[in-house]
Order: sequence, then C-alpha cells, then structure tokens
Amino acid sequence: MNRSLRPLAATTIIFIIAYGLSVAQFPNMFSTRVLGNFLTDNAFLGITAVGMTFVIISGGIDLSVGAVIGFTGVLVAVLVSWFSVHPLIAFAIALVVASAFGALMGCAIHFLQVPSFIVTLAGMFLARGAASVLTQDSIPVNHEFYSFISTLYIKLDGGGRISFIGGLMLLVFVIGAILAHRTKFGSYVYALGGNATSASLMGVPVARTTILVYTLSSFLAGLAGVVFSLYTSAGYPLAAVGVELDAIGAVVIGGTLLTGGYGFIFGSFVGVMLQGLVQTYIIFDGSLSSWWTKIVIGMLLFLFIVLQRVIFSSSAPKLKHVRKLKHE
Amino acid sequence: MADTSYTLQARGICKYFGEHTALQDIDFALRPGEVHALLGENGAGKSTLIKILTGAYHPDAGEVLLEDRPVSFRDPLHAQAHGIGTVYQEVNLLPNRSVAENLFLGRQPTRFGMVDKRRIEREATELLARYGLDDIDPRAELGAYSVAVQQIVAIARAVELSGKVLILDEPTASLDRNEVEKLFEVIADLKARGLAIVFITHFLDQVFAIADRVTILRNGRLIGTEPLTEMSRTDVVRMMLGKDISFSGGTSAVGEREVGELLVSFRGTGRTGSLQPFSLDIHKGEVIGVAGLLGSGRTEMARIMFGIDPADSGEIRLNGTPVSIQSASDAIAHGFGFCPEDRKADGIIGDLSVRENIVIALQGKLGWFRALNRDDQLEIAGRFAEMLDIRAASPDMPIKLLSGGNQQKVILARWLATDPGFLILDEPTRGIDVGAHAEIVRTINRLRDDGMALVVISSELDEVVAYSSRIVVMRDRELVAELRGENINPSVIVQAIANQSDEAIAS
Amino acid sequence: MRRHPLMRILNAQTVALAGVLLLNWFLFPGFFDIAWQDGRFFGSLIDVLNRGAPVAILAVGMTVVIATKGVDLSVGAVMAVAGAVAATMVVDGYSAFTAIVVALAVGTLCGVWNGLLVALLDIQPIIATLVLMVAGRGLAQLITEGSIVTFSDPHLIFMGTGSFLGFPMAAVIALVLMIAVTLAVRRTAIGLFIEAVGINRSAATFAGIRSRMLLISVYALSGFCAAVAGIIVAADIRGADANNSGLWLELDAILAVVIGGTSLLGGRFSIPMAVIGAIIIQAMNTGILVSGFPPEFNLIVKAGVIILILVLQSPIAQQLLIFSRRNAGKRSTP
Amino acid sequence: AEMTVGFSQIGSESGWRAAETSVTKQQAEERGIDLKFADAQQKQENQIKAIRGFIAQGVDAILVAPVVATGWDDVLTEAKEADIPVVLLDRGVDASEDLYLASVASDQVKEGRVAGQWLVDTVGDKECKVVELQGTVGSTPAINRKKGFEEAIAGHANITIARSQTGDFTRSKGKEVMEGFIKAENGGKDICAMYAHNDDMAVGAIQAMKDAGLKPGSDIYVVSIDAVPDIFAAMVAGEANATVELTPNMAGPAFDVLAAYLKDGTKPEKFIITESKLYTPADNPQGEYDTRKGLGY
Ligand SMILES: Nc1ncnc2c1ncn2[C@@H]1O[C@H](COP(=O)(O)OP(=O)(O)OP(=O)(O)O)[C@@H](O)[C@H]1O
Ligand SMILES: Nc1ncnc2c1ncn2[C@@H]1O[C@H](COP(=O)(O)OP(=O)(O)OP(=O)(O)O)[C@@H](O)[C@H]1O
Ligand SMILES: [Mg+2]
Ligand SMILES: [Mg+2]
Repeated sequence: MNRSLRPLAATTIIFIIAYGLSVAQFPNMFSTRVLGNFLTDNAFLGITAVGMTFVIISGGIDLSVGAVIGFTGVLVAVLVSWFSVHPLIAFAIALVVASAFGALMGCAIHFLQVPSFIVTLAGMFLARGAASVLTQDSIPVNHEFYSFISTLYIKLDGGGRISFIGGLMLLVFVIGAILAHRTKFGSYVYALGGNATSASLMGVPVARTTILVYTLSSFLAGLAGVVFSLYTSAGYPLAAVGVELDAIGAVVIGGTLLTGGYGFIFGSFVGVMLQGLVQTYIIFDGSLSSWWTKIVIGMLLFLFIVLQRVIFSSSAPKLKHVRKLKHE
Repeated sequence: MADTSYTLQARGICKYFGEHTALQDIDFALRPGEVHALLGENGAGKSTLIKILTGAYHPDAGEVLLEDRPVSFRDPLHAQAHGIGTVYQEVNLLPNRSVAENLFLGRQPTRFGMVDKRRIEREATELLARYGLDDIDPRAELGAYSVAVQQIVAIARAVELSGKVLILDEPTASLDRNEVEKLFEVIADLKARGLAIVFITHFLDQVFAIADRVTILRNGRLIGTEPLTEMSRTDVVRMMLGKDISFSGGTSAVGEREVGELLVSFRGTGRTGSLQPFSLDIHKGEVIGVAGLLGSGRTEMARIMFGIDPADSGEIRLNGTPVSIQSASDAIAHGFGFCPEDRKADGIIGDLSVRENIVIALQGKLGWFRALNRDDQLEIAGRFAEMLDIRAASPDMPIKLLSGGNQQKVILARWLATDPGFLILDEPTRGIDVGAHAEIVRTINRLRDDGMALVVISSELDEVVAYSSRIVVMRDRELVAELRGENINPSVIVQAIANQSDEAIAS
Repeated sequence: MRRHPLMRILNAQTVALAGVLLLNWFLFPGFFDIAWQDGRFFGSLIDVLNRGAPVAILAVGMTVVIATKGVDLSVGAVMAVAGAVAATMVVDGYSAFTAIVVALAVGTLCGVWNGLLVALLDIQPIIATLVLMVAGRGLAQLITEGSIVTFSDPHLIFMGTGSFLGFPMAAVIALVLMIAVTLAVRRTAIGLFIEAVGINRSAATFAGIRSRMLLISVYALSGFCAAVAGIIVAADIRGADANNSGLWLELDAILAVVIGGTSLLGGRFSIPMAVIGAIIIQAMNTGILVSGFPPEFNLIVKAGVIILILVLQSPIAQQLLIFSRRNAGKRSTP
Repeated sequence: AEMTVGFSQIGSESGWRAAETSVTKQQAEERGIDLKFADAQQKQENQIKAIRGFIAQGVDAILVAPVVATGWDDVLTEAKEADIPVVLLDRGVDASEDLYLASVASDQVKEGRVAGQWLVDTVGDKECKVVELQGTVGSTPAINRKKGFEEAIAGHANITIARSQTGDFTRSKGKEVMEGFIKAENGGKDICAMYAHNDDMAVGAIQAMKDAGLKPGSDIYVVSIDAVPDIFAAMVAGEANATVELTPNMAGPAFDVLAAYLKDGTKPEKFIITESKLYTPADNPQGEYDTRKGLGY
C-alpha cells in the first residue's frame, strides 16, 4: 500500500472501532437517524475542513474560517431579510465576497511574506468585526426558499434522513478530492507544501497557487456560512466561533500533516465524522459535567493522535535502495 | 554565421550581495551543440551565474541574450518556457511527491481537465529506463530514494524540459561511475541534437572527458574562455587557482605504517533492520577508508558509530572500556566527531552565522552553561577559517549564503574545533573544488599523523587509496571485506565491491 | 554590518509602538498624564504596562517556543489551571507562598507534558498543545467546579494589584521575568541551541545538542510563564475565573511574538521585542477603551493595526526602508 | 415510572451558568428524574447536535437553554415529530410557539429596565453621567439589558450614558474597562454611576474604582444584574448599590410543567416569566449571600 495512505487507513480503522464500541454501549447509536445526523450536523464543518485541508497541504493554516462563516451568514441574512434579495442571489454575493476576502489574504501571505497564521488571524478579527458591525443581533431569515430547502431530503429506513446540506457536504468532499488528487492545481498545492523553493524552481506558479488556495478556503468557508444559514435559518455574528480549531483538528486527525505536503481530502471527512462521533457519544452518555466534557474531548484527541502516530511511525519512510549496478 | 551565433549569451553581468561582489563583468556564451564546462573554486560564482542565466536571480548589471535577442527571465519557469532546463546545485525536487510527478510537474498531460496519471506513470517508466533506472517505481515517493536517484530524476526532468539549453550544476557530485557514464551518454546525445550544455563540476577528468570549451571564474571575475583541446589539466588548474598545485601530494599509498594504540573497537555492533553486526578496530593515527556502492550501508554504519541510530547489538569499547553510545551527544562526550553526508539536511544550520556554525559542536560539548563568549567564538572561527581556507565575507554571515564547498569546510571546522580523538567523515570532499580537495586530503593526512583515528567514507576510490591505512568494503548493509597493504588499490576495491569471491581479496 | 545605535532602536516595533501611543494621545489627550497617588503611579500609560503584563509574560515563554519552530496554544488554559490551583489552595487555608509555588509547579508540569508530546512523540506542536488547550480549561473548571473562587489573601492579591517602587507589581514581574529569561538564554549557550534546533533540528542533533531535553525545557518555561500570568490575573480580580481566565490570550501572545519580529518558522528570536509586541497590543486595547469607540469596532481596529504592523515589517517595506537609508547615505557622502 | 430528560446547556461561561446547571441537576435529583446533560461550549451547532442526539436516544423530554434566539425551527420540528416535549430555559426563541411546550425565562429587557428605574429613582434630578459595561458584543442579554436600561432612563435628560464598552461578562475585563473609563472621565470624578450587564463585571469594576482611590457605592453608584453571591458581599461592604435577580432555578418550574404534561397532557402556560427582583442593601445582603453561597455560583 502507498505509504501516505497509511494514516488515512489508520484513521478509518480508528473510526470504525470507536463507532463499534459506542454502539456496544448505546445500541441506539446504530441507527440511520444518528448516521444521518452525522452528515447534517457536521455539514458546515465538513465543507470548511475541505478548504482547510488544501490550506494545510500547501503548508499554511487558515484561522479565519470560523469568522468567515459567521460573516457570510450575517451577510446573507441582512440581504434576504432587510433588502429582500432572493436567497440564491444573496448566496452568490456572499460567496463572491468571501472568495475575494480569501484572495486578499492569499495576496498578503504571498506578497508581504507574512506567515499565514498571522494574516488569517487578522482576517479572523476583520471578518468577525465586520459581522458585528453589520448587526449585533441574530437576524432570522424567513423565506420560502429556506423552507423549501429544508424539505429536500432523502428519507432512510429507521427515521434517518440525508438532508440537502448533508448531501452538499458529500459533494464538496468528492469535488475536493478530485481537485486535490486529480488536477494540476492539486499537484501544485502538494508541491507548495513539500518545498516552496523547489516548487518555484520546478515551475509551479507559486503566487497563483497560494492565492487560489486561500481563495478556495474562504470560498468554502463562505459556502459553509451559507449552509450554516440554511441550517439555522438565521445569521448571527457570533456563529461558528472556534470552528477553525475544530476544522484543523479534523484535518489533522484525518492524517494530513500540518507541515504540509501530505494529506488526503477523504481523511478530513473521517476526521469530521470522528469528531461528530465523540460529541454524539458524550451526548448519549449525558453524565459528563461541562468540565469533564472538555477533558474527555482533549483526552480523545490525544488518544487519536497517539494511535495515529503509532500506526504512522511503524510505517515510517523506509529508504528504497536501488542497486542498478550488477557487476557479474 | 554559425560561429558567431550563440544560443545563450551573457554580457557584462555583475551581481552584488550587499557589500560582497559575487560576479563582476562576466561574459559567457554558449554555442549550439557544445558542452561548455564552467569551472572555478568554491565560491567563485558559478552557481550565481547559472541562477542569473535562468532567472532565479536578477543581475545588477549586464544583459542576457537568447539567440541574439535580449531576454529578461522573470523566474525559472519563464526560462523553462524558453527551452532552458536546469539542475541547480542543491537537488530541488519534491521528496513528498511521486517520482513520476516530479518528472512531469508543471506540464502534466491532462484528459478532460484531469491529470492523466496512467500516462504520466507510463512515460516516467520509459524515461527512467533510459537512465538505467528500470527498477524504480514511478508511483513511489521520491523521498524514499537515495540522493543519487533523486539527482538522476532531477537531470531527467531538466533534460526533458530543455529545448535549447541544458544547465547542470554539479550533477555528478553524488553519482557513481556507472551513473556518470549513463549521464555522459545522454549529454552526448543532446549535444548531437544541437543543444547547448553547461556543465559545472569539480572533477577535471569529467571535464576533459566531455567538454568542448571551458570558462573559468575566479573570485567572481572572468579568467577566460578557451577550447579544451588547447589546454592541459595543469593549465586549467592554474587558471582556476591562479597558482600551481601538485597532484602527487601524498598519493603514494599510505600502506602498513606504524599505527598507534587501539582507540575504538566495535564488536558485533549492529542495528536490526538497518545494518548487519560488524566488528572493527580503529587505532590512533589510522585512517579507515570505507568503500561500497551507493546504498551499501556506509552512511548507516557511520550513523550507528555516532549514536544517531544507536546500535542494538554488540558493544563499543573506547580505550578498552565498554562505553554506551545512545545519542550524538554521548558520542561527542567520548571525543567522537561526525561530518554527515547530507550537508543541507544534517550539516548546516542555515540561518546561523558561520561563526556559530563552527562553534556549535564545541559548545554542545561544553554544555548549556559554559558559554563561549563572542570573542572566543570569533577567535575559534577565525583560526579554523584560516586553517581550512574558508571564504566568507564575514564570520557573521549566515552560512546558507556560502557556496557549497565552503559550507562543507565549515562543517569540517566544526568538528576539528571539538578536538576529537575519533572522527568520521562521510563523503567529505563531495562538491569541493580541486584546491580545497587537495587541502582536505592533506588535512586528513595531517590529522592522522597527529594521532587522530579517522573513518572516511568516500565514493572516490583514488582518494580513498590516497589516505587510507586500511579499507573496509560494504555490501548489502554488511561489512564484507577488509583490505590492507597492496590490496589498497582501486582495482582490488572495485572487485571487492563487485562481489568477487571475498576470500581471494581478503587474504 | 554595524549600524548606528539610534538606527538599531528605530525598528518596526518601536516605530509601531510610538505610532500607537501617539494615536492614543491624539484620541485621548490625557493619555500621557501620570499622577502619583496612594504611593503609586497612576495613568493610562501605567495601565498599559499593568494590563499588558500577562500577555508580555506569556510572550516571554512563547518566544522561545516559537524559536524552536513550535507554538504553544495551551498557555491560556494553563493560566486558568494555575489561577484555579492558587485560589483554591489559599481558600483551603494554605499560605499564599505554598499556593503560588504549587501553582507554578503545576503550570511547569503542564509545559513538560506539552514538551514530552512534542519532543518524544514527535507530535506537531499545534496539535500537541491543542490537547491541553481543550482539556486544560476543563481541568481548571474541575478544580473550581465552574464557579469563580474568590479569595482575600493579601499576599496573593499583592501579586496582581500591589506595587513596587510605584509601579504595578504585574509589570515589575513581567520586566524581571523578561530580563531573567533573556539573560538566561543569552549569557549561556541555551539561546544558540534554541535557534539551532529551530532552524534545523536534525543538524543540531548531529552537532550534539540534546534537542529533546531542550524542547521539553522550552515548553516547561512556557508553562511556567503561563502559570505566572495566571496567578497575576487571578490575583488582580481576587478570584480564579476558570471559565474566562486567559481565554484566547494564546493568540495575543503569538501575535506579540510575531510583532516582535520572531519568525513562526523558528530560528532567531528576541524576547524584549516580543514584550514590546505585547505592549503594542495592549496600547491598542487601552486606546480603544479610552477613545470611546463603540465596542463592535474593536476587532476591526485591532485587525487594522495588525495589518499595518505586518506591512511595516514585510520584506517589501524593509527593502524600501533600506533603499531610502542607502539613498540618504549616498547624499551625505558626496 | 422514571422520566429521562435531556438538558442542553450553553456552557459554563459564568458563575451564574454554573449555578443554573447545578440547580437543575439538584432539582432533577429531587424529583427522581434521570437527567442527560450536554454542554454545548457556547455553540449553537452543538446544541442542535445535542437535541438531535436526545431525539435519537428517545428521551421523554428536552430542556434547552438556547445560546441564541434564532435557528431552532428545524430541530424543534424534529422533536415535535418525535413527540418529545421541549421546554426552553432562560431565554426565548424566535420560532413558532407550537414547536415547544413552554418557556421558562426572565425578561431581560425588564431586568435592564428595573436597573435603570432604580437609578432614576435614586439620583432624582441630579446630573448623572453613567458608564456602562456591556456583555459580550452581540449576545442576547447584552442587547436586551442595554435596551431595557436605555428605556428606563429615556425621558430623564439628566441621566446620560457617557461611555459604553464591552467587558465580555468577565470580571477581569470589567476591571480593565472600568480603569479605562476612570482615566477617560477625569479620574472617575465625572462618573456618577456604573451600570454593568452582569455582577461579575461589576465586581471587577468595583476593584478598579477602589484601586483608583474612589469609593464605589458612594462616589459612584454601582448597579448590575444577576444577584450572584459576590455582589451581596460587596453590598455588605457598602460597595454595591443594587442588583436585579436572575434566578438560577429555571428548571424547577420546567420540571413541574413537564410532569403535569406527561401525566395527563395538561397544557401549561406558554411563557413562564421569572421574577426580576431588585435587591438593595436594605434587603439583608448578608443573608442573601449565605443562602446563595452553596448553590454552585
Ligand atoms: N544570496 C546570497 N547572499 C549573499 N552572498 C551570496 C548569496 N549567494 C551566493 N553568495 C556568495 O556568492 C559567492 C558565489 O557563490 P556561488 O554559490 O555562485 O559559488 P560556486 O562557484 O557555485 O561555488 P561551489 O563550487 O562551492 O558551489 C560566494 O562567496 C557566496 O558566499
Ligand atoms: N536512517 C536514515 N534516515 C534517513 N536517511 C538515511 C538513513 N540511513 C541512510 N540514509 C540515507 O540513505 C542513503 C543511503 O544510505 P546508506 O548508508 O545505505 O548508503 P551509503 O553506502 O552511505 O551510500 P551513499 O553513497 O548514498 O551515502 C544516504 O543518502 C543516506 O544519507
Ligand atoms: Mg555552486
Ligand atoms: Mg553515504
């Protein structure tokens, strides 16, 4: 098996085992309802994680995604509720604004040579600030289009459903995977994360790729904002605080290296699902106090990373020695 | 007309790095269908000139002409688009991607907008076969292969990209003879197709084997461009150094001389999965040469000796008492030193100054609290810079800005500063100019005469023969033979490496 | 290259600090007023020092961590833990001294834990410290059971609100810590080793530096600094607020380090500059407070100032600066 | 039969919140209810997940303390479809009323109004410059408590809000912001009253006043909301003037409603508004302090 597939396999196995153990304890967790909820409830996180995966593979990080989700949600709500713009047009506007914002951050990262951590931190402040300047209150969106979207779902046996936004997330993962693993852009992103100097000497358009990566991440964060707005039928400036850390966690649990250059889009999907599983488990358990919830989440995070580490290091790069010289 | 028309030409190029003049008024011209050797000492400015020709740097003065038209390349990509393929001195590939992708990145064939992976892999296999790399899996990560393989991949990539010009900056530094021969076949083929080829190396034999003309730089200035037919080796060296050096210096085999008392002995030392247990005694005043093919496990043996990968079997005795070497710092505490082979990854600490790079191992030995002050550091750095003729504009300059050869000398200086009893050198002369090469060989001899025990790994057999008191041969991660006396000569070593009946040699 | 001492002081950080202070003065004319009252100095400038102290203290530890190419996201949570430990102990009747020592030890231990994950298990620092960032706050709440543990021990309170020679204790502690750590790393070889490990850990290990030990120590220092900051913050409000103490301060601390010119990619570092970075951030916060901006603009103002400083520090701006200096030099030498 | 109730709490961001959690657990225990507790760490998405989880688990009823008013329609509809009654705690939601059984909440605007009214009554016709410590920017209580207070002082031109900044509902930010206000308002001499959106900020601000050599409670009036123990301690010391109670016992009435409904389908009153009682030093602050101390604040 390809070495870089190992962490992905590891994560998947961990997920299956963890799910199995949870079901053993709470049989109710094995239902289409819970599985459907995994998709719907984590849709915005999953979509964000796809963008984050690209950023991290390229060797960067994007701390602004949570704030961008909040901002787009508010923007959409303001446009729809205050200016009676049709939601679809509002979505388009929001996505364009979010993408432009990402492009701007990408430019700053590339041209000013400031680390992405700091640029996107400033971006986070800016987006969150802009959202609270637009409105401090939560704005409800009452539009028949929203109600229409919430009727779009596939019913599963056992009361579960695959909602529109859950399906959208799956679609984004598929497109993301194709983009990352099958296109030139994808290979440029990996190249950038491997070694930016080499990449530029090898003819990778570094500026364009960097800018596109952050544009993509912000676009997807914007899309996640739209999804969040569909999910809650509202726009709230404080929505999705800290989602950046959840997304980074999911991406890393999914086997993508924070140092860049290695990773799989599908891994992030498993990472998101694992986080959803942990939360659902805690909810089903229902006996943890606020603080124990945090401690348990921290411990599980630790456990996953260490498990992955163990599996990953047992498959550490073995140098292949090629001996071409056959002196008879 | 054909005589005056140049494929690529540089006129009056100047390049300054701050106060330092890297290139001053350089003219350089390439004819189609020629192999043009670019020679000079370490730090003469060869790599800098290449970077200017290919758009990686921009000249402070002068112009570049491609087929008699002035061009100004924005970046290497732009140069590539004009048919100039380059292999820069440090292998610049992506170890995290597959071999195939490294070969095709930036110009992958697509189908319906998707990269056509199958086709890339197929073409990569064909391409690699031409360089004798049939058993390489194009889907495997490049980083999984040795430096030599990576170097060949880099060359193959550049060759594919070069429609008009191919530039190779020290491509042969980490290749062995057969690979060099393969490379020369490819170059001859390209030359016949009318490409202009720039070839930088410190191996004069290779220059005479393949080049048509030679341009020589010294201290950033142009010394001259001459057809090679009219030059002898001595002429070339004189132009490079501005003085004569003798080649015979110390080449008479060292042979069986009086060695000092036993210093270190390895008894059944090995590491599972990495190296078969080996036994070796090293005396004071003795140089053990280590020969073997690429990947035969020489570097691994050195790493085990130095505690980077601690041994998991056997024992190590120092002056007769068993010692435990679990880490590099243990080894250093026992007076060991180790110049690693991969200078960029394991040697230099790029952003630190030359001074700090020299004193760091000594400081590591002294520990956290016995800090050398700046004056001590400058004194030590100055002493070794002079001793090894390290050319740096200032001891406070970051080492990453030094030329490759000078970086190598700094690493050597680092270890000499710790005053080691036992020094391991892994490919110490790789990428070193003739002058410095002789200097390093002399230094090895001197250290041995001063009573130091050395283990020197080198792929250059002539060199190994020149300073070794004994030679051990590695094959398949196992120490297979030990050569002494008259067996220390290149042909016997080659036989031993090539798996002739071991007994015959070992006798 | 030797530069005029005046030029050396004139770097992006000091220019930015002066700029922010002047802007504050412009928005609030009384900004530079300092009065002597109740045996201590009193004024906005003093507030900046006092309020900036926790982040400055965090930045001291964060700088060395970042210099090793790491990052410590857990400092905010460790602050909460240390504050909770100190507060519950004095409430349980232990002396302030014991409480402080135990809290510092617990903080250092948290740092050691991070260091072990990074150095021994080779987990990437962001993730390794994310574990404690999440779980640490939970631990702190476990200790306080979610409530604010209020105390009235005068010695412990003195750590946060006392004054020394008229200056706020917190600022004095920050200053002492900054000087002590700077001397400790610069007068020994530790600073050199930290930089070496940050730039090229493999080469540093080959050169005989015990990089694992060093990494663990560095994270331990960061944990210790976080504990100091946590005690100060708790002492300041006479209570351990496990829920909010140090919340998001890790970002401010990282920001301070970066504003101070230390690269997130490791290597060369400067602790005093990071402390100046912390003061810049606080000057900005205090400026927003006294200027009377509506609070919803806080984040935007903050982002604006960060962007400004980053642009000032960026290689492009530096080149322009060098260029203009060189031109000025040319003119002066005919 | 034992009843299982799922409780989706916002988090544990303040002492009041911790008290609400512990009072809820205590109330459940008294009634023999099996309480499934889920902490959402201030995130609405986590609350929605929790409610969905409770539904999947098949609990008998659900309590939610919603982090924000909007965005509950879908998940409440799901609960309704699953025949699980939902009671809202602590604040209302912007959803159709038939989606939940009842709401037990305080009137946050009224809380602000009560605080404002106290100030109006206290200062009379004197000129009074007020500084306001807001809660977290954008949070519902911050918005409502500001609104209520402004309503109460509207029409009293002598009372003006001179400065208003966010103290994030925390003690240390409250202190820091107050320090800034004091500097900006002539060493605090121009400030007549301080209104804080919660007691924690007020406690911090009191310390800032004392550090600046001012006497909180007399130089500057201190009025705030929540009625946590520490503000009564301050009242005992004469450093705080008024607080408006927000009871942590929202679960008690909610359980009563649920029990009645599950027994025989009794439709309860939709909106149960808890009392917003004003406490001043005249209301035996020491006694209040003692009774509240054990509630987990
Ligand atoms: N970016 C830079 N900044 C400052 N000085 C530099 C820089 N790059 C190269 N130099 C200096 O310019 C000189 C020429 O270096 P260059 O790498 O071209 O030498 P070279 O001839 O290729 O040597 P070698 O054979 O060792 O590779 C050296 O003295 C080097 O220190
Ligand atoms: N444990 C290791 N980790 C990383 N790289 C290694 C390790 N061991 C060996 N290498 C690298 O693998 C390559 C082959 O090493 P090995 O010791 O097997 O061969 P060698 O005989 O020294 O050949 P070479 O001439 O390539 O150095 C070298 O480039 C070496 O640096
Ligand atoms: Mg060179
Ligand atoms: Mg080797």
